Amino acid sequence: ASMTVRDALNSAIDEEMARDDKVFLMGEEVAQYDGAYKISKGLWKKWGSGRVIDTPITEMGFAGMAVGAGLAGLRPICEFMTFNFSMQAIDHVVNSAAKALYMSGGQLTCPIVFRGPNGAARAVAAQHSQDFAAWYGSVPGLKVVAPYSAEDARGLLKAAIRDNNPVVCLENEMMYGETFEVSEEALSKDFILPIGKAKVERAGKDVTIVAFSRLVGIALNAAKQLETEYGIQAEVINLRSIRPLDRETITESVKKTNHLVTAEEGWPAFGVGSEVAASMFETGGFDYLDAPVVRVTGADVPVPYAINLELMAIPQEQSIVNGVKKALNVK
Amino acid sequence: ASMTVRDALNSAIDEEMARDDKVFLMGEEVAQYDGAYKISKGLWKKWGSGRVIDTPITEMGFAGMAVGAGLAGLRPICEFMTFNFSMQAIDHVVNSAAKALYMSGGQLTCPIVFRGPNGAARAVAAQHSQDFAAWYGSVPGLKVVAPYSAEDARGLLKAAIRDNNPVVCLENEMMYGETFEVSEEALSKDFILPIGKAKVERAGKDVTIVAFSRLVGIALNAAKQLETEYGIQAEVINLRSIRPLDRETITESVKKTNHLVTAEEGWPAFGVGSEVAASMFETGGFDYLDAPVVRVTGADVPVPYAINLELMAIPQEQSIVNGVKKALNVK
Amino acid sequence: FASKPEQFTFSENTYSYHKLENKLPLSTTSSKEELLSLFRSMSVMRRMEMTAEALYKEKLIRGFLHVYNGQEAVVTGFELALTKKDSVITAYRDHCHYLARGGTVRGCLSELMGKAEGCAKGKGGSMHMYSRENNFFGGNGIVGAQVPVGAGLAFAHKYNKDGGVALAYYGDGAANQGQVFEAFNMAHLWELPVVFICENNRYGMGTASGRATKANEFHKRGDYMPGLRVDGMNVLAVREAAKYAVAYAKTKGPLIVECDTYRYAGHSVSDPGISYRTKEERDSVKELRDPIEAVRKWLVERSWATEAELKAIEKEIRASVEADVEAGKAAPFPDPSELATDVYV
Amino acid sequence: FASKPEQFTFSENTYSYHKLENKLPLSTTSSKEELLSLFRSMSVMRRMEMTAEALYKEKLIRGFLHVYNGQEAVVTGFELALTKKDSVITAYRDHCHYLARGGTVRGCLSELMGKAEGCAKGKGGSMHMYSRENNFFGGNGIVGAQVPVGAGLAFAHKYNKDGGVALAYYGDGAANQGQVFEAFNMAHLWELPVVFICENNRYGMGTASGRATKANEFHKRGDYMPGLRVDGMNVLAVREAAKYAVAYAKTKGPLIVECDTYRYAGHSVSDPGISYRTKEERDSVKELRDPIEAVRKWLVERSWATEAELKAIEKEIRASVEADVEAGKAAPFPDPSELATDVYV
Ligand SMILES: Cc1ncc(C[n+]2csc(CCOP(=O)(O)OP(=O)(O)O)c2C)c(N)n1
Ligand SMILES: Cc1ncc(C[n+]2csc(CCOP(=O)(O)OP(=O)(O)O)c2C)c(N)n1
Ligand SMILES: [Mg+2]
Ligand SMILES: [Mg+2]
Repeated sequence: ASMTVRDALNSAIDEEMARDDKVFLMGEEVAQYDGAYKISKGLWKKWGSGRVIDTPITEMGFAGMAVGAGLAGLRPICEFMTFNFSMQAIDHVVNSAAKALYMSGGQLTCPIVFRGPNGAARAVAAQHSQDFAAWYGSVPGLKVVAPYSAEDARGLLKAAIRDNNPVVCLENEMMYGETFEVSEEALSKDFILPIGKAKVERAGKDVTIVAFSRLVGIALNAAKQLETEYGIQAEVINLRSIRPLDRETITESVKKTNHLVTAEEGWPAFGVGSEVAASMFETGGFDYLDAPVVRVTGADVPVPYAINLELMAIPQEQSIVNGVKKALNVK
Repeated sequence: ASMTVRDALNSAIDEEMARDDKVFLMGEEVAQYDGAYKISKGLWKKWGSGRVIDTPITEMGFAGMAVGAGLAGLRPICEFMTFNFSMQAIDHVVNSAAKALYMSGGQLTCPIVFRGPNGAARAVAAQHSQDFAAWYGSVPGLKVVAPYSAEDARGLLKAAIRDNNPVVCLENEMMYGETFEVSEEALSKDFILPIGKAKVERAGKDVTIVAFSRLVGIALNAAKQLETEYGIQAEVINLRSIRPLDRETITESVKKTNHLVTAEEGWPAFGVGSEVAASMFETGGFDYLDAPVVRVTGADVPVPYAINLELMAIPQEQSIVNGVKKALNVK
Repeated sequence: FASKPEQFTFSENTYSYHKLENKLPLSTTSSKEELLSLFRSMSVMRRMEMTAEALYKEKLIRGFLHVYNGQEAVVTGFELALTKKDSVITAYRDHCHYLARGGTVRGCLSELMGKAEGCAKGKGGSMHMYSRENNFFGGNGIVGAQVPVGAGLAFAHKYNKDGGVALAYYGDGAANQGQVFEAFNMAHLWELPVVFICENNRYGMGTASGRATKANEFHKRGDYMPGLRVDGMNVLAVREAAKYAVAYAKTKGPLIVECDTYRYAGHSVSDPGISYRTKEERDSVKELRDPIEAVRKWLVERSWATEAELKAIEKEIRASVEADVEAGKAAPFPDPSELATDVYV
Repeated sequence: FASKPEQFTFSENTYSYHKLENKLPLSTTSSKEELLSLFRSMSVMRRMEMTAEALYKEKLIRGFLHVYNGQEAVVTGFELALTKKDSVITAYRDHCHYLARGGTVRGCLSELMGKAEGCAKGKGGSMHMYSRENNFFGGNGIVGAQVPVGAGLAFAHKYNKDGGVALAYYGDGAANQGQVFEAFNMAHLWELPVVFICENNRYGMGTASGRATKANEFHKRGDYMPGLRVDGMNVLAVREAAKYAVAYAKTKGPLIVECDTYRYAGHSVSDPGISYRTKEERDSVKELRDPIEAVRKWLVERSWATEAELKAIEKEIRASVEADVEAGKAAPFPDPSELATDVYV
């Protein structure tokens, strides 16, 4: 069967709501409006105002309330219309949710999912285009997932909802309308993907490309181009999980390919690529690297609006191709 | 002369207020209480309520107001009692201040300083012990400095106040009472340090230790121990600036020592050490590394209260010594 | 040679007050010249926004586009109480605030098309328009964030003792953001010269204001801080409220002015704007309360202009906006080097 | 065999109301047993906090230490209106909230000394005490953050239809945080069973409440949401207010209870607590309004207890607290393996 990422997310929420009546969804416009990006389409009609709840525009307040509900034993799904607005609520994600179990010596659990689109959509300029993977990924007590495909979206979101820890689910608005083939297995009501495991999306022997979210697709296209135009066999790893980070899968791949390129839409400094690259020094990957790791990232600027600048600010297929060529020293 | 870091910061603010009447200080308890950590001691008495302003406990609100004042041409110094509380206001630091110049096509400037103690103090547990260097360091449009010594504190804070960009100044509460020798030059009213330049605090040929803030002192002690006990000559680099990051100074040192150890109090993932390590792949440092980069960081846990756990959670002199031994493969 | 100003009378519920002693009279004066000028300004706004919607359909504008149709009397009326030394800030629905502050149609449309000549060099787009020289500070995309920033602009006026006032516009949806209350509290505590203007257009996206709060008398939201509600579709009433509020803010401190208005279009171009309200509701506001039609009626009633003359003005505006569109279309995108400029001063 | 309850009469300004119809009588009843029990509970709190201060001087407690001396009647009175199925959350000044919820002196003091047997295994310290089994959710160190979280606890009570209520305690300083208003708004909109309790002890650190807001009638801060102010030094009055508020919250929805109280000590051990207020002010509250002395007086006046009997109780408490201290001192620190546990479930 085939399915859009939007439907994958929608069905994941719907099924988990059916499975456990402690699961509920709250956020701005999630109910009567069917979600700003229609992820929750039909859910309010189906589950009613008790479990699909429109909030006022008060990120800090409703995120704090969702955390309180989670501490009390419910299983909230807290939608941020985009993760950009989660900056207003980040104190609750980190201080009220992620640290609670530890500070309480194991007493308080908070099985909550914070989800919504992350990173650059298109043409929405600097304030609406930030990628929060590295920030949330740095926080012990949080898990952070970033689905790419419809299968990812179902498996990771369902896993996140069932997880007893706070989980941040970083989606991508540009992917909501994308259609993917999904396996029978992935359509099962109990399909979950393990949080913390990356997926090798494409096998290859010459270079490892590590990406997450939308850039996985771009990396796959780049890999095709590299194969056709340069005969380069790129292995593409879909991280799926930012925290925990699956260093094993990356390292195994690097041991085979001896070359590593990371790709992300976020800013270059202190980003996901930084951590992936740095981890090579700790996993033994370093010994196998025949050339420096190459990081392909968003430009080190706030995201501009104009289309020509925007295309330069966000990695394109060609940026990844160029990154690989650089890693492999191909002119 | 000798001076505490506290007096260095206090005199820097005082002198800049004297130099430019657009400079003012606002924050919780900065005026009548002389500052929660007494950084602003005497300034309210001297400059009055018009320029040293106690705010209600409303981080988001007063940070937003400070940004507005900065956009209008004033030069606010916005104190966060600690940077932990800046999480409530981080949207203004990033979205209202850092991105304004870019989004406005160069029209809006915001010459503001956000300052206060960052990272772990002692025994204040998880919510009061977070290190924000990497988060703020990732944001284009922001500059981020982290003074270690009294000279750093004077030079960097004065530079920050004079800078026409938003600058985050990450201090350390444990250092406020520390006394340092300061040069005549550093006592001059016009002493400023260039933002973006690291300082080699100690020369050495065997290994480069990169640290910032309080850990510079710990690294210097570790270097002494390494010299006495193992005959290892460690070069210690005080980053001073997290953004821009002085890759040149680090790389030059690595070219000489062929070994790199990073030290920070923050969490390991997506931290300052990640970026420093990853940068080696881009500066040519990689080619000179005889061994993997070693990252010494805070433990990957929310900071615990109990003294024995806390000592394990935050890098100590011995952690750095061990890191260097690992890098040099010394048993 | 100017015509004699005449009297205009308002309906009884034009104003409501919260903790304010002085009341406004239910009438004011205006002249032919003034009304023609108001007619013209608001018609330019309307035409520009409709043109932007058309350009969006042509895919020449991308991303978000939030238009101001129906709300023109608010910024137009308020601007009459200001000088360019005063400061203004608003949210993402900012095209007409930019215009009112002295911006140009070309600067706006070119920005929307991402062109280098746009008012933010093409870097900001719809949500981020500015005119620093006229003290227009944008253009903030984070709902509510502009309110404390606006209070900070007022702080600067007070600090500089320059006699200026700051206006901070926000929506009925934004009114529930905690930082709005924080700004109220500090502004009131420090007696800052700021007018908080709630453009109550009844909806925050698809949420009717009453579904986001039970306290939807927004002019009372400052509690201890005074407030005034005005019919935001009546540009002369808004002008009076604005003068009153600006004078109050300059001498006594902050207050809220709630403008009772309406957004004709959906929240943004991607919202048809009908699932959460009835077409009848919208059409009846258009028919009975349209701010531009009100001015047209006044002009015609007093024989200060004929329908034909007004149509001619509209035609002229249309041509002028079209010319701006063509110029904007022809204008270049930003130079690639612009990617890395304006990150730091 | 219980003694007969008797009448206690309160002064006229014991309560003030905001948007509440039903008023509380200016008297209530209590019994010898109840008063002795209240005397005991509050004296344990006082003794425990004084002991903690002493342990701090001995350097056995580190970091921040915010004690509750003077405010004991608030949590003690409120707990009388609750069952352990109800939920409670507060800020960092939380030792006595923990006690009132059924926590132990030993659990508290051992936590303060960072011992494994502490109520948070030594991982939380002074600001982060919890008793999940009694629905005490801490212990939040971020001023104001506990208020929406507390509203979320109430959300869960409503969602589960379990008839429970949530109490969210916060200070006069915290009252200005925007998220407090956001929580008020949503709780009111959704009619959640929550009591927002403002412990107005006059200061947020060194800032007198009037320097942080002009609206320092905190029970009116919900504006459209009702509120009640009570003499927070009178434990019986607090009990009555608590019963009233809990019943109201369970049936009608949220309200604020402002407790007029006082903090005797500095903000934390590092604050001498005298630069921003006079010694006279503090001493006069101690002398005239102390919550424990009030109960002592009632007991002695009615001859329900002699001074000597009460002193004996205090002595016994002292001995018991001392025993807890000794046990806590002797107890082990957390096992080093605890560093990495409790990060994930
Ligand atoms: C903090 C934040 N949350 C959510 C959004 C998404 N959003 C953009 S506009 C809007 C509605 C705002 O409504 P209102 O304040 O009434 O202004 P109006 O659109 O009616 O002018 C929302 C929810 C945002 N931009 N920022
Ligand atoms: C968000 C945040 N800002 C600042 C602080 C520092 N701080 C801790 S307690 C406090 C004063 C709070 O006063 P109040 O709410 O009246 O409570 P009280 O201490 O009187 O019980 C401040 C400013 C903090 N912990 N969190
Ligand atoms: Mg609106
Ligand atoms: Mg207080």
